[in-house]
Amino acid sequence: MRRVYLDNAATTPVRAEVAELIHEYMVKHFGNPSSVHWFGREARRGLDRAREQVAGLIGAHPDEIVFTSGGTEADNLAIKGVAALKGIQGKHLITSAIEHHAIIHSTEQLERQGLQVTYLAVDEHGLVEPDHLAHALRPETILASVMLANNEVGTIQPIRELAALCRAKGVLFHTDAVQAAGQLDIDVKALDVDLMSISSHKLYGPKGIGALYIRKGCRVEPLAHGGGHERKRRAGTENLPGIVGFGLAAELSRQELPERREHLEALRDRLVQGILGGISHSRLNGHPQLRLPNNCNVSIEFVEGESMLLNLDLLGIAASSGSACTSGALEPSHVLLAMGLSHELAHGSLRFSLGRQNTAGDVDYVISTLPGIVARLREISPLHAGRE
Amino acid sequence: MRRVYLDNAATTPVRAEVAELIHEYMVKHFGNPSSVHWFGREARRGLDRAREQVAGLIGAHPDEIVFTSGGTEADNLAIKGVAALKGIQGKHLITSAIEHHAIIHSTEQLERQGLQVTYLAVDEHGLVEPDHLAHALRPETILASVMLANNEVGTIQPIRELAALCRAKGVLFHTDAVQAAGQLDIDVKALDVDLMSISSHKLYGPKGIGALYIRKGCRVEPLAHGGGHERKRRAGTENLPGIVGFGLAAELSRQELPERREHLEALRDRLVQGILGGISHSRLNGHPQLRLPNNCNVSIEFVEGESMLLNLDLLGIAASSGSACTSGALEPSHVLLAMGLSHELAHGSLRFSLGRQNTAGDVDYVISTLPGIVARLREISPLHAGRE
Amino acid sequence: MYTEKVMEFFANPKNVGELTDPDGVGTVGNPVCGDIMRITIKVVDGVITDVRFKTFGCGAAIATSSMVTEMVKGKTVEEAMQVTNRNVAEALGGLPPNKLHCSNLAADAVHLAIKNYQERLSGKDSQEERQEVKCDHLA
Amino acid sequence: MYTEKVMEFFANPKNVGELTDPDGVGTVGNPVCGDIMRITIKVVDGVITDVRFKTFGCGAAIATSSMVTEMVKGKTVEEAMQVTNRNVAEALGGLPPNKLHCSNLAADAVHLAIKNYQERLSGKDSQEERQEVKCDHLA
Ligand SMILES: Cc1ncc(COP(=O)(O)O)c(C=O)c1O
Ligand SMILES: Cc1ncc(COP(=O)(O)O)c(C=O)c1O
Repeated sequence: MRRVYLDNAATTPVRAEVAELIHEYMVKHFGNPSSVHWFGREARRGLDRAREQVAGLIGAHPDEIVFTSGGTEADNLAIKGVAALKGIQGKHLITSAIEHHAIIHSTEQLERQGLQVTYLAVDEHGLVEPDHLAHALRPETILASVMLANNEVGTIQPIRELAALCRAKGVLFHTDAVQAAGQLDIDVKALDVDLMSISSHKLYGPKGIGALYIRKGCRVEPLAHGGGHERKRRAGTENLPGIVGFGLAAELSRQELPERREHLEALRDRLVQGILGGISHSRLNGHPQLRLPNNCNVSIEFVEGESMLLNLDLLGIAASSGSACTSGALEPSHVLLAMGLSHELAHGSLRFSLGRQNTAGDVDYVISTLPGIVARLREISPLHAGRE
Repeated sequence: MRRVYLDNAATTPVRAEVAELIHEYMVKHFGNPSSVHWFGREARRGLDRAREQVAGLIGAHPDEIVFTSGGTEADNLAIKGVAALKGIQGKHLITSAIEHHAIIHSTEQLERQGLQVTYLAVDEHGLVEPDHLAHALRPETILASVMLANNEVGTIQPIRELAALCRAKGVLFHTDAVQAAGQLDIDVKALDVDLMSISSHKLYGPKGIGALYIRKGCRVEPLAHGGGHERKRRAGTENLPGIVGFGLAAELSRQELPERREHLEALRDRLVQGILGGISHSRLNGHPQLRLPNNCNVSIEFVEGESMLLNLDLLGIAASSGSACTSGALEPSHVLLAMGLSHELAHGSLRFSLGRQNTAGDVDYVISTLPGIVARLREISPLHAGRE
Repeated sequence: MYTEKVMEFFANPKNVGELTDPDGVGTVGNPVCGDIMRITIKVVDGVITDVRFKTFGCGAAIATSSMVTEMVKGKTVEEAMQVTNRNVAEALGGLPPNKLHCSNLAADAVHLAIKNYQERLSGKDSQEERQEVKCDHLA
Repeated sequence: MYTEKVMEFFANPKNVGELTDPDGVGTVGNPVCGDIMRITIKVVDGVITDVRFKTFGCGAAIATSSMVTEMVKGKTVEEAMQVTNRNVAEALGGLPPNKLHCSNLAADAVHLAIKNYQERLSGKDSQEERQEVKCDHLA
């Protein structure tokens, strides 16, 4: 069967050259970078190179990169690591209503411990209004965290503005750039953020590895204690195959960024137009312009997302409805609800997220397939009767 | 150059069939197990199988296995996860003086927050005396954690006895089995422990993945919050290539355990005898019988460990002095000091840790090489003068 | 995630639609929950001779709707009242745990349709039986 | 970890040993720290004509000892007093940060040997200069 993978926001395939390098670091350069011998030194060299490569993707200094087990751990380390140092009782944190669960569930955990948290509302396109942030800042605010680009609807936030507001008040600023890294040109110095999370498996690197950028001078309390790895900011034997794979994937992403972006945007626009043009009562979710190059999120009225996904899957098309983490359960996406969608529209959302491996043929396959699926499901939908 | 890797306690090479499987899960079955589509379901199947395989290695039920990013995170999750639920202020925890830094630095962190910690002394062989544990137990004790086998000297603790003492008092018991798993026949039910840490890269699986066994009914507060992965006990997109690799490595370890053990013990004994017989003023560290099949730790008087390591390395032999994490710095091993060794002897320690890939030829190479190295270093040592 | 049977009933749903002149109508669920099932039945001499469903919902919701129509068709209303959501799930070879609650209400919808039929029989002016479902996970 | 130069001086150390009838002796370090360096010198007309080291310690300790003997041999004692631990590390192409403290004391040992030589010259009954080093990381 033809298989078209359009769920690259959930995870991406590891590219061939990266997989090869990882293989080499599993069977040949398998040493522990802490060891003094040849195997250890080979590993250390790989670690150092990867740190430069990852730093290079976001304009950081290698010393500012702490490798973690993924985007979730990076987010947890940023949020909890700052709170552990700056204090929780009587303190205040600002984030947005559309963050990934790695942020929201971390702040909720801190709320249970006494931290006050403001969840900034977003407009119908998913944008955070800088004025709202400005008003939310308090003397006791220790950190603000707003994602660079949303994983569900792809909306890109005005991070530079938001970060500047915080800088002016001496408040630390973190951004979750897990979806943006590898798609947008990111420069931590230009954005002037203090902390940034990224994840390897969203940019054609392996799963189980990510990084937190920690600006020089900014400190976080580690989550994991043990050996003195990562300059005492994250203990545990380094996941070296993962790290070198992440490094190479980051390096290649940096090199290919302009063409990748162009490629994805062209496919995305073709897909959006094809779906909205081919299916009545469908709408685009997220911002029409300020959106990730690879994100196409639509709501299709009168039908439910999972039933569309399953039908797409039967025809070999992999997509998602809401974020991957929740698509196994029927909770409506908190992101879509925060943007003001009705429960029905939120339940009827589909996310197609493109990848570098996708072609116009893939997109056309979806465009030609989806209308029939929707028609069949609408036929059995009690909500649809007489609405067309 | 001939390269003989004898630092398998630091990390092991990934075996070929495991590396192949990991490759497959990076480029082909690369889906996110949370996704409903084919790619996600393939990933989910891999995840489920791996969980069974890892559970099988230690006699657990698959639901009792939580995948982590390694042994360090498993240790942290056990210690801090229990403390976060049971309380810190006014509470008490027992561990030993020879635990891995992942334990000791976690308990030290909790001490800073108000937890009281007892570090049980060990005898000259590195053994914890059950009576000492019995006396240390208090009404406010929430957890005891004693490692199954030590990473530096290989001493195997009487875990069943220690755990039984805790069970009788209703105190949770954790054991760090990172070094033991894959070498010793471990059964969590027979040992009757509540929590157990294991790590993939010590048993010919990939780095960056480990597991915490959590006995059914026992709860820990997660360290990482986010999606509902691992039954809400550890958030983050699953490191699926790592997990399936760990699974296969665990399965193969289980199958090969008896022969592996025999192979390693034979090599170990040959190595110990060869070194002690060939070098005057040398001694075995750790317990003469109750020791890991692969561990040979010796102290060689009048010479310092790193200088031996470097000379061995020049001849292609990879070993360690103290644990890998600290061998880059000249801190004497806390384990050897706790066993009563002088600083000089601690500084003069060498650890050779054997692996399944080693041969008698490897061992003989060390036996024939080391005496010359020691002789040369003793010649330049001011401590040696006139001592022979 | 889903059994083959579920996918079979989902991909080729039986008895889709709405009877034009039904003897009973039952609806369960609500769009907040993400699942709505509407069952219409034809009853002749106490036997369900025809049954149709319309469902807005996930795979499980559609498959259970489809399955329940097959299960109750040809049964007496008394027999049909004995068919539980659980029976339906079992007939499908099981459902994922997170689908057992909201998405497995098809038998309830049938029961409501039968209740509606019985109320009509007893002369009540009953247009349709409706039952909103509480979604615990949204609490 | 170590530069090639360090490994060269470590693997083929120069001037190993102890002069039988030295004009000055200096020892630094202690076994707790893991590094002990002992330098013996021969001085003729204010010039260090011969110098030997014995060292118990890590690679850096041995390499710096070896390097410093090469650096001061043939120098006047005044010139040799100008050679710092830092010079030695630089001559080796640098040392890992964690080796800059305890393991880079060879120049200190030379200075002690020179001090010892000068004390003997001035008639003091000085057997040897010793200096215990505090190991901060053991605090
Ligand atoms: C915006 C965002 N943040 C965080 C994460 C978590 O990263 P990871 O999957 O590496 O744990 C994801 C992806 O799942 C994401 O999309
Ligand atoms: C006994 C012991 N515990 C914990 C660890 C940490 O495990 P990992 O290297 O997977 O973080 C190690 C190995 O480094 C170990 O030997």
